[in-house]
Amino acid sequence: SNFRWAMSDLINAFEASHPHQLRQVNASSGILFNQITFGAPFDVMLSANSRYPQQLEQLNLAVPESRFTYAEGKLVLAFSDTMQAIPCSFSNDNHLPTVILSCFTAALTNVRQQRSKLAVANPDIAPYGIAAQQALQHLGLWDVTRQHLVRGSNVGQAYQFVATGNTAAGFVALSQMSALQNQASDSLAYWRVPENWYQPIRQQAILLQSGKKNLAALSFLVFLKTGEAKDIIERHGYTTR
Amino acid sequence: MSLLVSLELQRKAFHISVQTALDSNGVTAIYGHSGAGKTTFLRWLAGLEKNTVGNLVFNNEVWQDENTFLPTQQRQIAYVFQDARLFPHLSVLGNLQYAYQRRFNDNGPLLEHVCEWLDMSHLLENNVTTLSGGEQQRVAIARALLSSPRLILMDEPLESLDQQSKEHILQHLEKLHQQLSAPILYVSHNLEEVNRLADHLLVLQQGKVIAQGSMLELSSRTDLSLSHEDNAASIIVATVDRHDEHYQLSELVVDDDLRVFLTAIDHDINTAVRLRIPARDVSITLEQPKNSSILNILPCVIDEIEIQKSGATHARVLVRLHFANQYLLARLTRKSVDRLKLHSGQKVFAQIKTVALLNEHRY
Amino acid sequence: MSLLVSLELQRKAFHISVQTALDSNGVTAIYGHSGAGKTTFLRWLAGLEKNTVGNLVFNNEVWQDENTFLPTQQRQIAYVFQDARLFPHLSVLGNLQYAYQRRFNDNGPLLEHVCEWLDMSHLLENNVTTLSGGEQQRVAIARALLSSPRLILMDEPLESLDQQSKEHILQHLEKLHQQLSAPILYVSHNLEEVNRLADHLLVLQQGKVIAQGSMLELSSRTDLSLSHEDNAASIIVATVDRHDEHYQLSELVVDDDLRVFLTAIDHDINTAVRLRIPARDVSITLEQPKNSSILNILPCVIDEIEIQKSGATHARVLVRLHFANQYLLARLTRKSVDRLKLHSGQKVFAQIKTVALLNEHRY
Amino acid sequence: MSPHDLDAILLTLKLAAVTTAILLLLGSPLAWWLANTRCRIKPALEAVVALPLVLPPTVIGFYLLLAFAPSSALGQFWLATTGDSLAFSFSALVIGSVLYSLPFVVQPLQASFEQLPKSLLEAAATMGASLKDQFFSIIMPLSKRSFITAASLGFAHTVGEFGVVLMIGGNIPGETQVLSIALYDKVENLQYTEAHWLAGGLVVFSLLLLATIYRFNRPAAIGSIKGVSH
Amino acid sequence: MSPHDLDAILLTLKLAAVTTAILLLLGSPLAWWLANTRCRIKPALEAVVALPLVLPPTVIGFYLLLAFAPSSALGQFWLATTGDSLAFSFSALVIGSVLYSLPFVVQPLQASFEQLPKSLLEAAATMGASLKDQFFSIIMPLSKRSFITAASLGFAHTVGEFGVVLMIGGNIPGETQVLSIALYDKVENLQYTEAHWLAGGLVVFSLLLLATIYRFNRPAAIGSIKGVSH
Ligand SMILES: Nc1ncnc2c1ncn2[C@@H]1O[C@H](COP(=O)(O)OP(=O)(O)OP(=O)(O)O)[C@@H](O)[C@H]1O
Ligand SMILES: Nc1ncnc2c1ncn2[C@@H]1O[C@H](COP(=O)(O)OP(=O)(O)OP(=O)(O)O)[C@@H](O)[C@H]1O
Ligand code: MOO
Ligand SMILES: [Mg+2]
Ligand SMILES: [Mg+2]
Repeated sequence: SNFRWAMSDLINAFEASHPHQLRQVNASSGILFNQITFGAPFDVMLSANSRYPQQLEQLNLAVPESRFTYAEGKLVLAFSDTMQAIPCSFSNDNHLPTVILSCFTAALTNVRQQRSKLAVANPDIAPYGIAAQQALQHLGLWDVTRQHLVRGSNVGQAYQFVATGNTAAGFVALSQMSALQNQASDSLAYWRVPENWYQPIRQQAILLQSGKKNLAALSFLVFLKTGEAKDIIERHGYTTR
Repeated sequence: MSLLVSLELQRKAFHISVQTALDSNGVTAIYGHSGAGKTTFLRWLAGLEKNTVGNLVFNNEVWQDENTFLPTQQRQIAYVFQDARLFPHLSVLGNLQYAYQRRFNDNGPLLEHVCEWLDMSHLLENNVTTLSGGEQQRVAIARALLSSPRLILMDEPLESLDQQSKEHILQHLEKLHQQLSAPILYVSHNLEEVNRLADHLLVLQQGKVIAQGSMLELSSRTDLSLSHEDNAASIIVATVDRHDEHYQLSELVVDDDLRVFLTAIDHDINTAVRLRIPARDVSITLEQPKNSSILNILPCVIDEIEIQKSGATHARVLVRLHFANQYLLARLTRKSVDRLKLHSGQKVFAQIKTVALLNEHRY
Repeated sequence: MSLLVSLELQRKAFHISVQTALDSNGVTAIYGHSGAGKTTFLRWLAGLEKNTVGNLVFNNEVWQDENTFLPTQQRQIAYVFQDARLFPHLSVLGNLQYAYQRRFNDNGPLLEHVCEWLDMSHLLENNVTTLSGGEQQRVAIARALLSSPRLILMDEPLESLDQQSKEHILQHLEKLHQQLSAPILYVSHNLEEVNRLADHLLVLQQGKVIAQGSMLELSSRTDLSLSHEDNAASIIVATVDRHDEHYQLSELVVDDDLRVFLTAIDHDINTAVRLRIPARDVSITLEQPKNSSILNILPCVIDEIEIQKSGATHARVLVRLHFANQYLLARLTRKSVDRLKLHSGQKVFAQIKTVALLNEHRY
Repeated sequence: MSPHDLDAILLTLKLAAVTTAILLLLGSPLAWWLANTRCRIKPALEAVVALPLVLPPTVIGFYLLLAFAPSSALGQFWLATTGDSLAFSFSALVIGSVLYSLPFVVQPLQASFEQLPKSLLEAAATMGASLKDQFFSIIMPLSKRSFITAASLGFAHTVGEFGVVLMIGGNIPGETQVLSIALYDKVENLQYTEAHWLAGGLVVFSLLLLATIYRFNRPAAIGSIKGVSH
Repeated sequence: MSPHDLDAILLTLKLAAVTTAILLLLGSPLAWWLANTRCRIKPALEAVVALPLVLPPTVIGFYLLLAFAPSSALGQFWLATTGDSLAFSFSALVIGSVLYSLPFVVQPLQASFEQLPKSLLEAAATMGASLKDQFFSIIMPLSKRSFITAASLGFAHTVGEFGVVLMIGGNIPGETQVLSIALYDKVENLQYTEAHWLAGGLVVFSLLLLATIYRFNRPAAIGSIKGVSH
């Protein structure tokens, strides 16, 4: 469900150039997966990871070979207004990895000292949660932050916790930050997490069995791979490869 | 009607066992002390008591036996409960209409008539929850009568009414009863009411029938506790002979030659009526009294003198008098019995205060 | 007690307006036809009627005025409701204990005693929902008495009881009443009960007080509807003179020289008692009867002859007799009045059947 | 408010109305039977009725998902009878909501029925009222307050339903996207302003509706009887 | 079953018990007042009480999240008093559950109180029973069935709560990870077997518990009075 904003723009662009109408159904990837296994009338699934599409393939619910990575998600650490002081600042382009590392460490320590919490998506189920865990492990802070973690059922919830000020900081998706900027509401301060701290979040799309003969579904998947689509996706804070 | 009854019912320590056949079309009173089982018996007749062993056959229609149990709503009866049980969500009129709309046939009285004679026309729009006790009771009676039942069960329906309303309702009940021709089973512990209204009597004591028969017969028996009640009375049959317009009296003949007077009744000449003569209103003189305000003085023969045993009533004696074929009960002090040296077979005069005579409905 | 009452209360078409002062320590009967406002009045006294304008002062304690409204639970009263209102989740014993545990003082009777004289010891374990009508009523009375109240309000408490239980309870109520020394306001439309029990009387008609005063005084007035009731009676005061063990009779003296007999009472010699003499039990002779079973024959003077107007009772006439300082009412047929040529001032003999005399509690 | 939101609102109202109607039809006789039976299996049945209360909606939703799947018996039966697949259809939502809200209708009704004076039913029976007649002429009006409670609990619980619908609905706009899901979606979408408006509108509407219901729903006055007696 | 699952079960039971206790304490007087008042604001207040019924739990959860934030009045007050932040604490869950389940306790009680024969309370008052005394000696035992209904609806609704807890809980094992969330996680995580076991256990446990409650809860017999009268 981190892809919803990009998806809206993609559908608009798609419908402008194609004679098809699409319906977008948002939910966390896990829910969507479950629903598909129990016969949901969906044609295409855009998951936030590669695990669910793979399983769908194995279960013979999806068209083999139709699976591909449409975007790679980026993790950020967002701060709420209640974060009392962000101890340092940097820009991803011009600072040394060690500086970045110490900034993150200082910020997360600060969260602990404020007796506040750190929001993440549930690492057990949500791709961004797994990434957050990997980042924390990379920092060597996983064990100490564990009892300060608040786990949203998906990355959307993690974002809510931060945005409402209930946690001082949280690991969320870059796409959410750009969505918020589009809405021109108060934006949160955030740092991008260096990409080598976590496994790439490969978001994969797959054609489902029921979409096999749906021309709209097929052409949308084709559309997703076009440059036009990739531009849109990248604008929303993903990379495409 | 014929009602064949065989009932065994156990409720904790209380047991009812009744085997009887009631075969009158009139009013059968069920009399008994508090806790004798009157209500329970009536409820069973209505089909409201579960877990009973018994047979109940009404006019050849089986209401209950080993295999059958006709539910209450199919018995086509009416029941005036000891508590009024008005429907609180309906107005007085609503309560009446409830019964009227579901009436079992069209022989019954009209809604307006019932309202009129139960004096409740001014209450029709009222909320039943604001009615006085007596008003509630009247509405309950009206409601029961409006369903034109085949059998009417009434459980102390007149208790919370004043004498005047009671009188009024009893009169109409008698009339209505003839019109509906539905037999009435009437529970009461008011002996006067019972005497007045009932043709037949069933006396219950601790769940057993201890006496049963026609009112006439039972009321002159001195061996029943009935005759020892404060309100004990004898009942005699007389024929209307003459109406005295001027004094508003009627003159009746008992056994061809004896005459009694009572407050004008509107029965035709030559109809037979029942007269109720409370034992305590009868006094005895040895000579024919003269210049007495008592109009009714009957020559009688003393039949039986029953010295009562119980302490409190030891001062009094019940004397059964006998004239022609009928019996009179008189309650006298023992002192008078001794003073007048009363004994069986003696010829005496019974003085009965005219005003103490009550007229009775058809016999 | 003194109870100062001023009440205005409007319920739809019904209006109560009562201004009165009740200042007796005895039993005050509230008498009136169905719908007269008796229950409403009693409820207001108990603090159960809201939206009323009035003042109520009990023994100098303000229960209600413009600024005050003492809630029911602080008035320390007992109320026997027209319906029993037993608590269905408690056994009979539970209901009694409910009141007993909350009693207002320790002057009241013990639980065992009350159970005994209300004949309910065998019912204590029972579920109140299975009690018979009369049993429920007895439990309700017991419950009210057990709270040792300062004022007892009773709304037709004896209606569903048979004569015998009624008698029994009345006797104990009289005794208890003396012990508790709580005044009783007693609603009833049974004139006999009222006569028997009450020292004072308040007659309500359509929400207004139409008569009020001592029982003695009111009962001999022929201008009140009271004396035209079927059960009308006069009340006379007499002094116990002698007890006749043998015949179980007591001999009393009225106004120094007249003697009356009645069933043995256990009052001491020389105590004054009240005697109730139902008008319909009094007959008149011009000569002193001889050899009559009637023991009580009093020489009197005719005071007033009241020809009644209403149709149904046109046959009867109410005659007020006068002997020394006291009055007797007699109901005779108009025919007898004419036949005997009765007129005011005439000397006659009043015959009263001994057994019709009722003894009264302390006067 | 977008047309999607309007769709969601209408769909929700329709779902709640249909569900409530079905619940009242099924629930009243069930509650009546439960209130009166002395049958042995009564406690067991009561427990089964109460089950949806205790189970997290997601659990119920998950098992419903299993049951509705085209491969399941029910799913196949439905497909054979109606020609449509049950899963992710409006009918599926109705079935789910009925199951989920059943105790909210049955329990208040049963409690009310058990408090109902049986004596009045006896009286009605003596006047010839059949059981059905008694139900409509006595029980219903005397339990009016509880019927309204039951209906509004059932309705409201369906409107507010989230977990079950999340699982079995599929969030398909105009078909299974109900208000609660749409709102959740807005929040997840970070459209807080829209969410506030939608939620605020819902609050105001509900308050007005409820206040009106309660305003006109004075209870039947069993309690305030002066003297039921004589 | 993992130790986490056990934690979740215990936490859920604790939450439900605490919530039910608070609800009964708050809800009984409120219901009594609502059943008896003739105050003008009654319908409005009834509507407010009923509001949690109509609002999707996620909406309630979202607004609670706003209210609990350290920047909000409530959040600051809590932080100042307890030194801890309110959000994601057990207390927050209790507050949320109490609000969310309030109508489930208040409505059945109110319905029952309104059906209660006032005449019995009048009788109790004449025997000197104060209002409080009347409540415990008459109202409570006569409304036993409805208290049990209210308590079990409240308890169960809390056990089954999902949306609100999802929003305000933060899924902290041992503190805010309740059963419904744990189950949801399992399903999302495709741990179906574990989910089946947990859900199955929950079903069996609930059935047994409920059946036992209902077994021992025969209603007070107001209704079956033979003749309340005379
Ligand atoms: N279910 C029951 N369990 C225990 N005792 C019962 C039950 N039903 C009735 N009784 C008892 O049976 C007896 C008869 O009750 P019933 O109501 O028939 O008396 P009744 O003759 O109508 O008296 P009343 O004139 O006082 O109304 C009473 O003592 C009552 O307590
Ligand atoms: N709230 C009310 N609304 C309308 N009428 C009322 C209300 N309360 C009482 N009444 C009327 O007031 C009158 C007096 O009622 P109340 O109960 O005081 O009579 P009562 O003297 O006790 O009669 P009974 O002997 O029949 O019990 C009745 O006609 C009754 O219908
Ligand atoms: O697939 Mo999501 O967007 O983290 O739940
Ligand atoms: Mg009875
Ligand atoms: Mg009254």
